[in-house]
Amino acid sequence: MSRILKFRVSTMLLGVLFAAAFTLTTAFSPSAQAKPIKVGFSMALTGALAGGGKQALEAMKIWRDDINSKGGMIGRQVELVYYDDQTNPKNVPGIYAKLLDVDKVDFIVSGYGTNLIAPAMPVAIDRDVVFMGLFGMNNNKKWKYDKYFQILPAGPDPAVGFSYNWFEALKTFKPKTIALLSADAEFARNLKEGAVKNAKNMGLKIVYNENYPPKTADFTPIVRAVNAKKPDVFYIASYPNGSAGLVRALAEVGTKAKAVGGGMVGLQFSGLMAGLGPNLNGILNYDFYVPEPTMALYPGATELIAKYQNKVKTEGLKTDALGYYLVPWAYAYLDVLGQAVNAVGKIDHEAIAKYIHATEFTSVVGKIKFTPLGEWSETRTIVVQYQNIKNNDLQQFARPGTRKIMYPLDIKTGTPQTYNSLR
Amino acid sequence: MLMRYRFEIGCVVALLACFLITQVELNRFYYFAGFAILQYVLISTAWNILGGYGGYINFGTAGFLGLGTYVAIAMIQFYGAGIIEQIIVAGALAGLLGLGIGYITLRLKGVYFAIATLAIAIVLETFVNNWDYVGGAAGVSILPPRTPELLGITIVDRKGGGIFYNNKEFLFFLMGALAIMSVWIARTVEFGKLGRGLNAIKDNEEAAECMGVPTLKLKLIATVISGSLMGVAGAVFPSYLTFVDPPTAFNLEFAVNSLAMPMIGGTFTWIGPVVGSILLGTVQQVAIVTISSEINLLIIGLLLVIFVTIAPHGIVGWFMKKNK
Amino acid sequence: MEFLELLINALIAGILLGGFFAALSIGLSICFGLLDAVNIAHPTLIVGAAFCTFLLNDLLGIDPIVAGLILTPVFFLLGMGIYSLYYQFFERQSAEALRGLAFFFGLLFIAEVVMIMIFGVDHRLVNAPYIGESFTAIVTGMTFSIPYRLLAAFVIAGLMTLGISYYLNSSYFGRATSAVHQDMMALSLMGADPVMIKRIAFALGLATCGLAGALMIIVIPIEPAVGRFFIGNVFAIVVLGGLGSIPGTLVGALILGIAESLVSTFFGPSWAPAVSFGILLGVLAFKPTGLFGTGDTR
Amino acid sequence: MAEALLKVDSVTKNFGGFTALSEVTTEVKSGERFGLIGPNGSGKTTLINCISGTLTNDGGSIIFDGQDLQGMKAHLRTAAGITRTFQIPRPFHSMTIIDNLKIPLEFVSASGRPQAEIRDEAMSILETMGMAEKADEETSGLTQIELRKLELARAIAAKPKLLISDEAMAGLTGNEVDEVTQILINFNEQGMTIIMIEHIMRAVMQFSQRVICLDAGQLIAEGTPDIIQKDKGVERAYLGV
Repeated sequence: MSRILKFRVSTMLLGVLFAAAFTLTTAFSPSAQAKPIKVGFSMALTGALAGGGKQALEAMKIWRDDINSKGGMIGRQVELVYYDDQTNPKNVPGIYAKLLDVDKVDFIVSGYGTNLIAPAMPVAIDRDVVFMGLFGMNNNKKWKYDKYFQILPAGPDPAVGFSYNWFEALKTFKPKTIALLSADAEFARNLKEGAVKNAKNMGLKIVYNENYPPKTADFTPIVRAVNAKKPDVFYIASYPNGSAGLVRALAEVGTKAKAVGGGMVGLQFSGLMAGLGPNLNGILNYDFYVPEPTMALYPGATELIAKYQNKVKTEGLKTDALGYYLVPWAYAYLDVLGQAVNAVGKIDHEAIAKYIHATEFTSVVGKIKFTPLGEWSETRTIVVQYQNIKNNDLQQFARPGTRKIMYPLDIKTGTPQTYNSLR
Repeated sequence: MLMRYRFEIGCVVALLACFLITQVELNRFYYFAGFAILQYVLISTAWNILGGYGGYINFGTAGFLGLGTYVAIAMIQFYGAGIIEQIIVAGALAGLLGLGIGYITLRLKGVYFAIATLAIAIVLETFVNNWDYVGGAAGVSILPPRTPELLGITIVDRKGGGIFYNNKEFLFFLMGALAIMSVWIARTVEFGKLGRGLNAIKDNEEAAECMGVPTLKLKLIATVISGSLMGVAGAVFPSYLTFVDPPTAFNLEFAVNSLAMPMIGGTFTWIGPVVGSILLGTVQQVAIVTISSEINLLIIGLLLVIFVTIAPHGIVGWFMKKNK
Repeated sequence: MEFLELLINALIAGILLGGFFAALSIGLSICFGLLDAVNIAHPTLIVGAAFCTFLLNDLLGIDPIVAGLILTPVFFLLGMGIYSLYYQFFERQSAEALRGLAFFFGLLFIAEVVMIMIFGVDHRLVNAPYIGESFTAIVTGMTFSIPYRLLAAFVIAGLMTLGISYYLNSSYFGRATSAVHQDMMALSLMGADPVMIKRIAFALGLATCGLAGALMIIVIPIEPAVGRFFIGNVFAIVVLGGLGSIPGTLVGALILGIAESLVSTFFGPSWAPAVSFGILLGVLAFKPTGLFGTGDTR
Repeated sequence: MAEALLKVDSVTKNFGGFTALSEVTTEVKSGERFGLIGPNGSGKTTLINCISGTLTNDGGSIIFDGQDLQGMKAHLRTAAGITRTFQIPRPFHSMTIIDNLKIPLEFVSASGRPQAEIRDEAMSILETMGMAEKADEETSGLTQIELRKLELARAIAAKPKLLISDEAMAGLTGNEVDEVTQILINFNEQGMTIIMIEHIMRAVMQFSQRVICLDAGQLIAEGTPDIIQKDKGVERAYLGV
């Protein structure tokens, strides 16, 4: 065989090899591309925050199905990988390490609530990945991490921003004195700290400022002690059992305070709304989404909630029947991530974080813009007043009119009335 | 000769193994899971010194642990104390707490001691809730130092010549060392006069007293050792979690596990709590990332019921019976 | 005047709250105080009864207290069953209290999971005409208000205490139960079967869960883990009142209720648990048998 | 006979409103074999509980070997030389038989000595009891007589000057009663003072040099076995007439 022939043969062989390799890669690349993108997180599926956690999880599943039906993230299907953190911060670091190192997820997002976000922060920072938070409060204040973003609509300083609108709403009462009460628990205490600042800014005199233990069974002594101080308004930052206990104690003991409520967590949940029924009338509280006609500024939220409610019914889920509180937000924090990844076009955490910082997003919770610390650039908690509640039927809360929006002014559907005038 | 010191050699080997594991780049998950399991080795070994040997149930594990955690936090807040200082002070104060409660209630029947420890945990949690210096009910976030030092040696940060690559690896090793120390203490107690006296107390306290055993003194010593080790376990917590609030530090889970793990392993010997905590701890860690639902809790419940009914002396007892 | 009004209202609220605590503790007073069974699952079983009350109320519209009465025999039978297990594996082998405790811990978790699976984790409430309303009296210019739901808790707890005390003091089985507590020997001399007596007593303790559960859901919103909130309180009350004394339990509950109410009113609710459990520690230090305890502490 | 080893002076003990012991005064001489009898509930066990320190007497004094025992804890009394057995045997059930004996040896009589010596000592005591071959067995397999012997052996391991034997013969057969009585007599001959509380009259009368009788918390008779057996008060107390 001549040398030329030898050369030809070898070139041919090489060519064939290359061709084969090329065909192989092209042949297999669709499936390689179809390898799903994994989004990992811990979620409170048991323990104290499980009510919220389970609701959030269903919303996140809806998001997954939605984005997958639209072609997924950068053309790949999305898969959720999640574990129950049992509402115990202790379990969180291990879960995120597992997600990142063993499950090899592409993105992590947080569990529900500040103290379950906090233990995941060092893990995220260590790996330098984008970390989306759900209802965290000032989690990034000390870390100053540039890839953290969270979705509590409470402005750059969430503790203060959370109750800012509430104080704006009650200006109509021209109050001079205020009583403040919070649960001895992380979120509630932070809310109250913020409320104290807002009260001082408004020049209110603080006549009562106390905390109650989460295990309190009877709230009537507390309400009486507050009444004895004769406050014009009464700010309450409470957790679900406290919220229910206080609403009842207020109904039983009565109060002369013109505005009552503010940061009562749990009144937005179906079980408590239906259970408390007419006792809620007059309470002036924060909310995130209510079925009032002006809520159209949240595009797609109505459809999302309808989808969720239908899911609960058809699948017989034991989660919140209405889902107003968390569903849009749990959907949105994934939606922001999804939009950013698709815009950047590749899994590049640096670029994605830059993009999220630079962009104003539109999602089911309206327009979102983040501060350098990853908080919302403006507060958008809404203030609602419970009224016209006749009985304990849950469906009345699914219709407009029971929780009228008092603030922000551009979407308001009512004007604040004194607590007693609605009783 | 080697046989005689095989426990001591085992301790050294275990310590070396802990160190070597930190030098191998493993999945981080294993460090976190390992930390949690080792912490339980420490806690349940500590619990067993009084509960297993002496038969006095400490219901307030969470109280001792929470005290340790918050002493550490206060020291960090106060002057940025190093982890070793935190551990020593937390251990000392938790030991003092044990002495105090013990002095009040250890003359009484065991149930009074159990209830008193439960009460002390609640009282302490209330104080922490109202103590804003350590974050109060709102919790506190602790940033770990970037390059912690120990006796002038940089521990973490391989780039700067530290021993460990990362804080979590250092904490894993530290927890390993503390757990081994606690096992060593427990074994020393068990095979010493103190352990034999405690055993007599558990079997029949009045008879023990009448046979010359200074029961109150021995119980107090055991409570101090046990409480102090729990405080130590708590002191490492802030550095590990970086965010602590009272419900985390005073979690009922600690009380349950510190009792369940020795029960499942066998309370009468030092190996029992070690076996129990490794087994139950691993089951829990694995269950968190596999089953991951309320079934987790069901498994713990069923394991407890099944073990206390079928294997009353735990796994170790069951094996010893089999070998007889 | 204002202070007096506040004080009297605080005392009333404390007494009512004490009644609620007594209802939660009275069954434990039998199981733990008289029979030495460290039933840590007691509050969780009450939550179970509360969920059953919720179902009966929600589906059939039965008044919660009536529902509680309906549940009482059910929990009696449950108690018979649990005691049989407990006896088989622990009492008979005179096992240490520790193992019994671990058993009840296991039971607590199993009960919680069963509730989560059936009812989910959301908070539940019931409705009845007396919930959210109160009786108001104006005396010499001072307004006193008594919420009916707490009044109901107080009255029922009082009746339960009276009934159980009467039963223990007057009936043959009752006196035999007290004898079990004091002296096994005496009991066998009476010719009674101690196991049967203990089983009935334990079942009676659990039977109280029926009404206690109804009261629980009347007073507070419930979810499966809410029982853990009360573990500290119920054990503190039983020990405070004195192990083995049913009236002592009522008094202990009233003391904790009044302490909590007074502290909440005058010093800030945040300190209430420290005061309640501080009282317990103080009593343990100075009168270890509890206020009404007769047994020895050794 | 020698000095009084134990002086019980006007000892009173109340339980709530019930007087279990009322001003009991007696003496036990060094090296004596002393019997304590009385019907059920007469206060015998309460008296020895007060002497051994498991109860504190409300009034009166107890002097042992010239030392006032007031406020002294039970384990210190054991160290001072008073050891008792229990009416219902209370072995340390999680330990082997020899380990049961090691407890008083280690904590009292052989405190600080090496383990090997303690073991030898325990073995020699078991040998005198005829239980040496059972040394490494669990207590759960013991018969009634063996449990009684273990109870005695453990008490003797504390090397007491005064041994209080609380109904060591209840439930034993005639031969076994004789065996236990003989063991006690042997120890007495080595110089140990012994208080025997017993229901079995034959044994206590045969054993004791001097006997006291309690009834309803009061000392009703004192004297040699012969005198006690003829005492009308004792007869009434036992027959309930």
